[in-house]
Amino acid sequence: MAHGTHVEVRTQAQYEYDKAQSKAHMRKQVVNFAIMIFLTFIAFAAVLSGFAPTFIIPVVLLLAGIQVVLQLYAFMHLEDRSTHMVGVIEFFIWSAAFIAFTFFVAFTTIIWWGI
Amino acid sequence: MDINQKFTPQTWPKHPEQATQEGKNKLVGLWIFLASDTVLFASVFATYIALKDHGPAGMEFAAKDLYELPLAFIMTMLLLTSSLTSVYAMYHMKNYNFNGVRTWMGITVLLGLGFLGLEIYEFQHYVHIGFGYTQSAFSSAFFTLVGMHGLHVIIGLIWITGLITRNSGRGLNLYNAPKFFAASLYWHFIDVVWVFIFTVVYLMGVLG
Amino acid sequence: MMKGLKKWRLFSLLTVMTVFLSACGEDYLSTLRPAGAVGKEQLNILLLSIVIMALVVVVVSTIYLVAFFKFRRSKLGENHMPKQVEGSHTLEVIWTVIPIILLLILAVPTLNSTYKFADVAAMDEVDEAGSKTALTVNVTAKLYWWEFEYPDLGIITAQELVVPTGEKVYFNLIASDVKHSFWIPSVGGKMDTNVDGINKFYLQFDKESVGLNDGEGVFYGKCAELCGPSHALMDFKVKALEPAAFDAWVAAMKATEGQTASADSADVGEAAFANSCIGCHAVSAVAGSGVGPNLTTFGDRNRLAGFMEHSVEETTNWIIDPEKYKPGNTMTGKYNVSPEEAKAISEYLMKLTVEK
Amino acid sequence: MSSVTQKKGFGAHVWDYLTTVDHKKIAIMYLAAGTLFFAIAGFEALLMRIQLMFPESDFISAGLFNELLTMHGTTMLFLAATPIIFAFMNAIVPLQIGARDVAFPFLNSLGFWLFFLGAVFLHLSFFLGGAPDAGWTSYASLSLYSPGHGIDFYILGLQISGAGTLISGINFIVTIITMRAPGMTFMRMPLFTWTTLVSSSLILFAFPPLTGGLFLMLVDRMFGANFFDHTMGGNTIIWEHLFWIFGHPEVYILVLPAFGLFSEIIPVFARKRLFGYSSMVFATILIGFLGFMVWAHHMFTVGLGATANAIFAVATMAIAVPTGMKVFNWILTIWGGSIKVTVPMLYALGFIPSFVAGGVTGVMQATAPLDYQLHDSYFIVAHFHYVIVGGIVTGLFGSAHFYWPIMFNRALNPKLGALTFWVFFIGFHLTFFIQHFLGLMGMPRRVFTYMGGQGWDLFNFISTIGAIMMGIGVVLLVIDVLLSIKSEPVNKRDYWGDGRSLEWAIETPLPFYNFKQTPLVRGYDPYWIEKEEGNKEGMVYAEPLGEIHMPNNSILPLMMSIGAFIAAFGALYSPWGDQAQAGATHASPAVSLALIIGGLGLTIGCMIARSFKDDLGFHVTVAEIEAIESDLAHYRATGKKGGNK
Ligand code: HEA
Ligand code: HEA
Ligand code: HEC
Ligand code: CUA
Ligand SMILES: [Cu+2]
Repeated sequence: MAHGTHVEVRTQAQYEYDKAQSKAHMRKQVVNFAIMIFLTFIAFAAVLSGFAPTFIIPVVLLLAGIQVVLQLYAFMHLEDRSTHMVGVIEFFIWSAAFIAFTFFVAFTTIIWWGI
Repeated sequence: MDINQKFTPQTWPKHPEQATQEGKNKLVGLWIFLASDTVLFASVFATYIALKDHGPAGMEFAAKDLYELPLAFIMTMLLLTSSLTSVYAMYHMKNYNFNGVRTWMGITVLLGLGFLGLEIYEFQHYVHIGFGYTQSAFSSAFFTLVGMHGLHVIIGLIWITGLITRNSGRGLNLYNAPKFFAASLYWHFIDVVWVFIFTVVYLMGVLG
Repeated sequence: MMKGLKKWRLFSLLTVMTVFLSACGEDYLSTLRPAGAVGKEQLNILLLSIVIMALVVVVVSTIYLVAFFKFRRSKLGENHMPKQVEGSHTLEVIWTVIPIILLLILAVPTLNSTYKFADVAAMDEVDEAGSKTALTVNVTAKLYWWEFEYPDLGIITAQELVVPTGEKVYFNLIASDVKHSFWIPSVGGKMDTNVDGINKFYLQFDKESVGLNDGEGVFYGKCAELCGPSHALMDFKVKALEPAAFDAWVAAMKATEGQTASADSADVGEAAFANSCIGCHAVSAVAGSGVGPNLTTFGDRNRLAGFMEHSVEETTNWIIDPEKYKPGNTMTGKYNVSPEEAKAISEYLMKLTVEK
Repeated sequence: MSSVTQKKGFGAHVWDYLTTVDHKKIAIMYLAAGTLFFAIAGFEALLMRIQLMFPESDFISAGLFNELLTMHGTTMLFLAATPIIFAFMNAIVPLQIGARDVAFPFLNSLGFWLFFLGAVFLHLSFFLGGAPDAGWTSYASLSLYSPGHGIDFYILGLQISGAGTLISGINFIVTIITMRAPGMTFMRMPLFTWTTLVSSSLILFAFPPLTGGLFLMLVDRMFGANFFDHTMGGNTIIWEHLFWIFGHPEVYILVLPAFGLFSEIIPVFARKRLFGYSSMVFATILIGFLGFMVWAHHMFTVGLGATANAIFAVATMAIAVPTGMKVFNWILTIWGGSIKVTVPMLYALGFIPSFVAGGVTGVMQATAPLDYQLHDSYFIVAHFHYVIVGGIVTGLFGSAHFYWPIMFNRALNPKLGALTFWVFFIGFHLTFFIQHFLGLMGMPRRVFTYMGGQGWDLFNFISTIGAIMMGIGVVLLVIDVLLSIKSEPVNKRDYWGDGRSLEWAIETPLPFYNFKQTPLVRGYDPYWIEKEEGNKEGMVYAEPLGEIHMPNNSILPLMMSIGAFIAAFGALYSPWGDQAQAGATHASPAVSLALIIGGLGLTIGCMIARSFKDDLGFHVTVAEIEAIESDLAHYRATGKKGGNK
């Protein structure tokens, strides 16, 4: 366990700078949010559009994938490289995603096509 | 770490959630847990896909006729927005503004409650028209998958509400900052799962 | 020259192993003494893999023993300080590449046979007259017995599978209650009988079963998936007949159409059977699937209920209390007969035959 | 404060263990519980072997045999091997990375209690109407069919103890990622720490499918759902997939830490650096990764189709390559070393050929068309006992001798140890070698009896004799342990004289805070480096002597586990499921609900209490540390406690 925490006092200039940074960052988050909403709209619209399911399904899955990456990297701050052990965290998350993907493939192919 | 240590916006660290060893542990731990939870959801998702539209001979309900997109759309919007509001809360946490944290987390909870209310309404409606849990393999899989997500929402709501109540009297410190941050990560994760639910269950369900 | 020598060595190793292994087990039951094309191919893969594996074990053990005996501290002295090596890239490459090569050698027959054994396209082939060219048997596994239906011949039997030699026999496998697995070790590998859907595969019987195991004249079949208390007793038997004999058997089976037991019969056994048993046990081979095994050929059986001695006495005991012999079977307690009736029924059942 | 300075009554000791969050004490509890369940499961194996000693024997009945079989497999894997491995992880990993404790001491304790109460719950089935009887795999068609509550005990017991295992797994991952001492980079971590990390990651990804699968079966049996009921559109193959997606990684979860333990033992007694360290790390990760891609090799005969079988066959074979890398690295560590044959080394030496023999039969099974013959025969039983007993059990027995001085400040008797090894080892080969042939000769597994005259009689008899020898071996080991209680304390660092990693750098008995100052790691094999440079202190330190922050004890983990235990009874006797309809005993809706809500309420209530009461741990001041250290020194010198006031 750590000993008492070592707290640094930021200089006024540093503090102002950080504050401006984080404000700019928050603006970026709002843009990200707008993109997510937009992607959701497209996904719902695509389904209602009446195109062939074989075309729509890959599209909506792709849109979902993009949304997830946005959530992870923007909202959940994975893009912040100063996060403690962020590389290891990414490794675990993407391993999980990969394993999840194999389940999908296995269950959609071998369970109903095999037998 | 001293829980009563007082800060000013200037002495408040840039990354309050990771300023202590406990905070670092907590965040890495939560991420690792989320990786595990992803696989849990994947198992149930895969089962749902395999059992979609399967039931006893003469089953009346198929995904195509069952789901209603407008409701799913509203639910999606509520949850997505709540994701943004919890980002706001974290923004204020970094600026050592406890009132901001409290307000935005509060809004997040309200949006979450709205989502949950709609979900309960939806379930209740299905049961009412005869699509109950024990009806068919498909119904069991649907309720289990979506219900499991709903359970996560409930846990998230209790967690966030608890944090706000517990800390309302004492403001931000390095002991509770990682807790708020962890709760918000968890809340985002709920949204991530929902993205797949509305895509795989509702959108692909309506497509047949 | 070198190559020839190596080949010769491999060959003699294989021969020695074949002789050694085939001394193992009984010819009606052992995977090491196959009586059909599928089993033979599997035995060949077994031999190939054993050679590779033995090679691996021998090489590893040799290096290891040499290392162990050469570098004992008792020999080197208590204060000997070995050189602290980090590793060696050359060695690493060697022990990555050699296993990969060995595995590739094994992978070729693996892929080949996997696809070959799964090829059941011939099941649906028909001749000009529109009748099926291949023999298909529908196997239904039930707690703890086996039903064999010949859909294209219109006959059904239980517990003892009868097949012709020299051709591929195709199987549709399913279970009606819990999962079982259909296995005739000396003829070829197994396939599960699931409850969810039909599995298909084929076997080939290249040896008549007449001469096997001291006149019993059957191959042994086993249930290979845990299915409850009597899983161990869920045996069946296989008679492989030469094609002509098989055709004769089929004809005799077909001739039992309409055969039944009469409640008014003078034979006490038949009458009692008609009263208590006919609901579950048919005595005609031209019948549908039954709740209990079809008993048309009971007199021709080698075993009772798959594993018990086939005698009037044992049959009587079985009828009186099946639970004692096969715990959990589904016949227990579904009827009421006195010991005398049971004996009479047994005698009647022994007379049910198509083979003599 | 310190456990060394104060004499305590018995009750206080018990309370101390019930509430402890100290990784060293939790390790001891894991070891004790694991050994208990190992003895139970081994005893079940002996009963099975005695039943199979002669054909048509009626020593035990068919139903009981299936219960013993199921409980033997389940207990051995989940409740014996796993906890004993956790015992060593808990005892050694924090020391190896120079940490004071694990990342989440509270969760560590919670993990143990969940495991333990889940295990107790499962074993209560013997007294409450019958144990589970569908095999450790509990295939859905049979387990839905099985009457009574046996399977329900299996589901709920594993659900609870599985949650404990998952929690512990997360805890180890975080500990290893965030709690390493300065200088301990990833590529300087000892192999046991590495294998713990990889094996915990496998737990992380493999247990959720099991949890999911068990949950589906739970609602099927107890609440009327239809996942596996094919008449309602369900599919039993889903269970098989979920089970093996978990089940295959599970065997690597167990064997990787055993590999790690051997990678610690062999260099010490070869007095030589582990050969090919980086390739060992790489191989460990690769095995972990491939472990997730091969589950269907347990399902070759299910009828997945030729393509699925072919893919999974080849993927499975690939695992032989990284495993081979490890085997050759061990041998090359021995090569050119200076080998001292101690008891742990005996186990290591016995391990190598035994495990290779078991591994290569695994590759034979991976050959799909051949597996059609081997599957569900005694060949499989032979394969997995070779890898499990030859790989895991030897690893655990060897490590027990190896680490006993650190864990208990006592040493096990080397003579008795060698005798144990030989009796157990010979018994092991006698039992299982011959089973390969039984399988090839057509004997299916999971049979409670067999007819005479099928050519199996002699081999079964020999196999049973071997099992009895193994039993004698285990009893000898237990005697050894009991004798050690009365033996002289060790009282020193580096018991074996050639220790290389950090855990050997502290003098035993260990103070509860481990290193008094966090050590500075200057390379791979840090303690060896210090010894090479003639450092008598043991280590150099990364910080001056200062206050140490330690976590508080807590009874809440036990209470939370008891809550889950109570709720499980509510679900077990649920009146809503197919079970109740089939006539098994059940409670009224009110009672069932009360138990579920009350039990879960207790668990959640404890959680809320935990988060509302700030638990900041406590600080050990420099003066206290010095007092404890001098007490310990006094104890080591005179054998008396607390002399120094
Ligand atoms: C610790 C446990 C453990 C370990 C390590 C392994 C390791 C392996 N196992 Fe095993 N296995 C089990 C435990 C384990 N297994 C259990 C419990 C079951 C039965 C479950 C049940 O049904 O109840 C089972 C069943 C099982 C099956 C299913 C059989 C069936 O039911 O039909 C298969 C099939 O492929 C298999 C394969 C393998 C392979 C390829 C390895 C490989 O990892 C082995 C790799 C090692 C080596 C190969 C040796 C060293 C390598 C070299 C020296 C290099 C050179 C080698 C070659 C070129 C071959 N195992
Ligand atoms: C970690 C895993 C593990 C371990 C260590 C073992 C150890 C042993 N196993 Fe186990 N076994 C399995 C895992 C394991 N097994 C699994 C997963 C199955 C499959 C189950 C299934 O099919 O579902 C199985 C199945 C299995 C079978 C097949 C049953 C069948 O298919 O019908 C057999 C038969 O011989 C067997 C025998 C043994 C024996 C003799 C030991 C010996 O090594 C045991 C040695 C130990 C002892 C003998 C204990 C001695 C202790 C005492 C005598 C008590 C002393 C008391 C005190 C000290 C207080 N096991
Ligand atoms: C509920 C249906 C049922 C009834 C009624 C029933 N049986 Fe059976 N019988 C079975 C089943 C099922 C089996 C297979 C048992 C097993 O092997 O597990 C069987 C097996 C047998 C066998 C062994 C079959 C073989 O091929 O080896 C005989 C003989 C037999 N029954 C005779 C009788 C007689 C005689 C009666 C009446 C007195 C009777 N049965 C009544 C269901 C029934
Ligand atoms: Cu049927 Cu085992
Ligand atoms: Cu496996």
